[in-house]
Amino acid sequence: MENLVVAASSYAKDIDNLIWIVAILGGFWFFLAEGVLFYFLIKFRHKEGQKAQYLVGESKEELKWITRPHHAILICDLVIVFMAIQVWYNIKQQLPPADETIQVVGHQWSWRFIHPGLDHQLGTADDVEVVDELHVRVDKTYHFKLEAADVLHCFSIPAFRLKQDAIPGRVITGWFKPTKTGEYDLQCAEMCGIGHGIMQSKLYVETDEQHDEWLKKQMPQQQI
Amino acid sequence: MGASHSHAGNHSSGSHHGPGHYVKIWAILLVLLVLSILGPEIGVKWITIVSAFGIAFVKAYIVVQEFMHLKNERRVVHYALATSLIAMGMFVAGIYADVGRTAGENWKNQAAQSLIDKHAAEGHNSSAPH
Amino acid sequence: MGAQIPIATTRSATGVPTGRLAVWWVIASEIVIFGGILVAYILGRLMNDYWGADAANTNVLAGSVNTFVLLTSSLFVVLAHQAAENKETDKAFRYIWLTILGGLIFLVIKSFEWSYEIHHGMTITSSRFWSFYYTAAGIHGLHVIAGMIIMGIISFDVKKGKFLHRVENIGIYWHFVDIVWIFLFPLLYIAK
Amino acid sequence: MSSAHHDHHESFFSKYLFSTDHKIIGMQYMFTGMFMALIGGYFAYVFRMQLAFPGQDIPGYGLLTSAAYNTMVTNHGTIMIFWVAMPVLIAALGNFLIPLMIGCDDMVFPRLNRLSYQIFLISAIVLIASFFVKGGGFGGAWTAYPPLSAKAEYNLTPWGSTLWVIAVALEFVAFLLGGINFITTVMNSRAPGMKWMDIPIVVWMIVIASILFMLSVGPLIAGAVMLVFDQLIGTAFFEPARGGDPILWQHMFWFFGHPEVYVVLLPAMGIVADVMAVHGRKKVFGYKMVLGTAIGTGILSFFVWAHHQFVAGIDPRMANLFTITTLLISIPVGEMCFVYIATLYGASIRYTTAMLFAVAFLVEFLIGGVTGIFLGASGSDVHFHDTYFVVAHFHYTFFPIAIIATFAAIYHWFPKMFGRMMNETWGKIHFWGTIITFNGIFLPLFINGLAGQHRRIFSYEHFNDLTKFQGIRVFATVNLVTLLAFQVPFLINFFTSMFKGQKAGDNPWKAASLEWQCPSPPPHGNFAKMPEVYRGPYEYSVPGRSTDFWPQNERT
Repeated sequence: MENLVVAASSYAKDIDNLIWIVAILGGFWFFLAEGVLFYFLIKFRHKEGQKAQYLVGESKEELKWITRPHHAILICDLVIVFMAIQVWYNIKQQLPPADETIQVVGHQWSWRFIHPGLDHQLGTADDVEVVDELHVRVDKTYHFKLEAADVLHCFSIPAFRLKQDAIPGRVITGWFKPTKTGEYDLQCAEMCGIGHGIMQSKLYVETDEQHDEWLKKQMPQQQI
Repeated sequence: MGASHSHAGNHSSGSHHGPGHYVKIWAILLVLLVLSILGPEIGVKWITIVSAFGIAFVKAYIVVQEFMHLKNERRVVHYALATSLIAMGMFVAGIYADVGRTAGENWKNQAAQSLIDKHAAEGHNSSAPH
Repeated sequence: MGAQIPIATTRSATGVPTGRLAVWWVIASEIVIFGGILVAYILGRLMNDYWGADAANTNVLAGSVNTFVLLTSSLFVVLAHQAAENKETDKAFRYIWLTILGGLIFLVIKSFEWSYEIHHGMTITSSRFWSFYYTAAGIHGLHVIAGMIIMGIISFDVKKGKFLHRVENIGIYWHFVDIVWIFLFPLLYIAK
Repeated sequence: MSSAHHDHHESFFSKYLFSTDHKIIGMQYMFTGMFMALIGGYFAYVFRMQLAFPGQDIPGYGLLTSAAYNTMVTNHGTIMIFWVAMPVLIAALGNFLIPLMIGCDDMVFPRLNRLSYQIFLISAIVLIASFFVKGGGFGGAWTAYPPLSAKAEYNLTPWGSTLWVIAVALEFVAFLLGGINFITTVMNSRAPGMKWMDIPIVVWMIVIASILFMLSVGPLIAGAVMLVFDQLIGTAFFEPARGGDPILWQHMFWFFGHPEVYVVLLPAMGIVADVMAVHGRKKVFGYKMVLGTAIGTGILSFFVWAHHQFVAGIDPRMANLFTITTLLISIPVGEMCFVYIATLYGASIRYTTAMLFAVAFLVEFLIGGVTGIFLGASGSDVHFHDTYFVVAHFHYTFFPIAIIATFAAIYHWFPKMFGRMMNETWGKIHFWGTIITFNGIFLPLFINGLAGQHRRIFSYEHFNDLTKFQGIRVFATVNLVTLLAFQVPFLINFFTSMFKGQKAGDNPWKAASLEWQCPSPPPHGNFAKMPEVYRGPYEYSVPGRSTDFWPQNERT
């Protein structure tokens, strides 16, 4: 996981762990089933003068070979359900208090990001509105207010393991907390027309200093 | 498809009623119709609901049982109709949380809400410009 | 109709004649089609009280008369079915055409109603209530027309005493169309 | 329905184009499906080439614009599911097999059956027409989410999108008619003595699938009407600014869209059961349990649809419910796979091409099933949603269903369809060529998905985090081209065997079910003498009998 795509948000690890759990539980049953299957395929190939067995498979005695593993699978499922809901709850349902709030608006075919200015408040005069560039401070909890101007878009940052559709007419709130500085891809993940393929933005996770620097650059009028 | 058909299996059992029976049913339906029209005139919301939709269900039930002869139809048919009704129930249950409300956990449907507020403000007939 | 009947069609393992069984399945699938649009409408209606203001402009009288017409046509078609069972083909023929007449009256009233509303600016695009009003009633109207055409076709076989069982099958379908209207009526007209 | 001239010295026209014979109609469905599969395959070739060699001239197409790319991705999905999987698995096999397997001479409503095919044909023509109209074909993904699909100024395909919706709606109508026909036929017209538990599993599966389809498609048909009105008249059913709700469409779509998965899965499972029983010379293990799991799957499939919408803006609390139901469905499906594996225990397996494909179905489908758990678990779906992981996952379910199981069926029932055998050597070449390259395409794509590479992206050159995976994309594309190349021997084998293959005889596989107890190809009316049934369809290797199969219609 890590060496495929960096885990740059606080909950990226949780999702990766969940993926591992599923991989282990699912993988166990998968390899068991395939193993048995291939063993049968080789062992029971046609040999001259050897008749197949006549098994009805209605009696308890025979069916236990099916029912037992499937009870075991049920338990694995419950484990996965429990883990999945836990992760889901932390990502989508329960938002930790925000240090800053940004507004994200999807357009055909670009992202518009409204950053709070130096006053850390959204909706004030020094808000910074940028297209296709999102700048955030590392180790700060962000809430995002997600909107779409025309059609469905999907606000997706693989490095954060974050994905949320933007729906015109609705405002959807979510959160993330960057943990690694750097520059990451930010994509639209919902088919949104012929420009969908080029609707990608850059995400810059910066230290406070870098971020303030950048903010100042955005509003020359304030430096006077 | 198939004239040799009426003698395949049982044929419908409408036959052991005279026309009188059906006319009686029809009269009952008309009475219910009148009730369902008068109900809302009282202007009490719950009476409207009951008289309009409660009676609709009663009427539908009577038509299905008496005119469509579901009451002497084989069980398998009941199952077929029941499953499709249950499917619809599932559909409502599944979509209500998103489609039936203007806000939920961490989302709100601003467009719909603003329309509701707008009309509440105007407080009069919105669509028909007479 | 030259096709000779397959043996398959004449079998009836369930005890329900094949044609009637098929009609029941048609109805089962129609329930979900109408169900889909009605569910969408009801949820919208419950969420947006202001639709009631639009609903107030519907013509309750026309709706009531149409309900009466359809209920009556249902009576006729069930009487036709009964006549067919007693092999009274002429009577069945007459009742079938009375049913078709009922459908016709229904459509005429509907067209007057609609043209009035459209002239007064209540078109399918005026608001979502009117969109649902025309769409749901329109789909229902298509079913009425289909029923009338089928009845027209089979009525002549019936007169000749052929395919009498079809009277019951089309009857069941017609009653279903009636029931759909029984629900559309309060949903679109009465509830304010 | 035009008049059906129905005597036995018919003109070619009335025999092959306006026939009401269930076998001919089955063939019509099969060949139409195969033709559409060629189109779908060609689309896959074009957009895979674009992904591997972005912006370069594609042999056999030319330069691909992003609009054309979207059109091809969209219609590849639409065609493969609605115009290949459904017509071939359900309509073609259902029409051909049901009357033969339950021992009657035709469908109960032959002319309704013909009408269903004619509507289906029209739908296919409308779809193909939609590629050539002004503005090009619809490119808003096969889910057709509004507002993109609802307004021309968003999707820029004013005619394509409307024609697309109409085509899909017509196709639904065709399958409703066909489904009603199948269900009624099996319920009413079984051969005397054939009890519910004597029906071959493949027939059961097609019937259950038809019922699932019938019960789930309704809202989407209503939705299609609403969507067309949004496109053409300007209603606002799905337009947020005027109070409409895009989420409503998503629900209408997936309420059908998920059961649809099982609508095609179950017939495939049925085919595999029958083929395994015949070529394994073995009774299907736990017939009742197979049925139970199939019905259980069908019921559960109505409770899981919103797992396609976890991050699509549904209320997060609902996602939890749907996670639970989604993981629960892994139990009946997993159980079914176990039963099939158990069927092989103590079998005597003949590795004919048909059997190879049937077994390959199990092997590959298990991968698809297991990877589904990653997506059903809401937590991990946040990362995987709309990535190539999803693409790889559902190709590991749909390819086994629509391609591998279909090949198993074709190699198995070809002798009955045309009275001649297909060439086994070429069959085996085709088998290995298909299976190996198939895994070559989609196993690597799981890695792309894990890395967060999104679907439906025209070119990944701009994505710094993803450029390093270009090698994988090229590898997948090379495999795809090879896979397509390996279909040529199949087509040659298919059409030459049709006329030159060695004569098959009535029952080349020594099978017990009814369709093999009549001449091949079956004449009009199928059975010289309508059969009576005395036992179940899977009486193989019964102890104390000289032959290792016991036909359903043999009294002793």
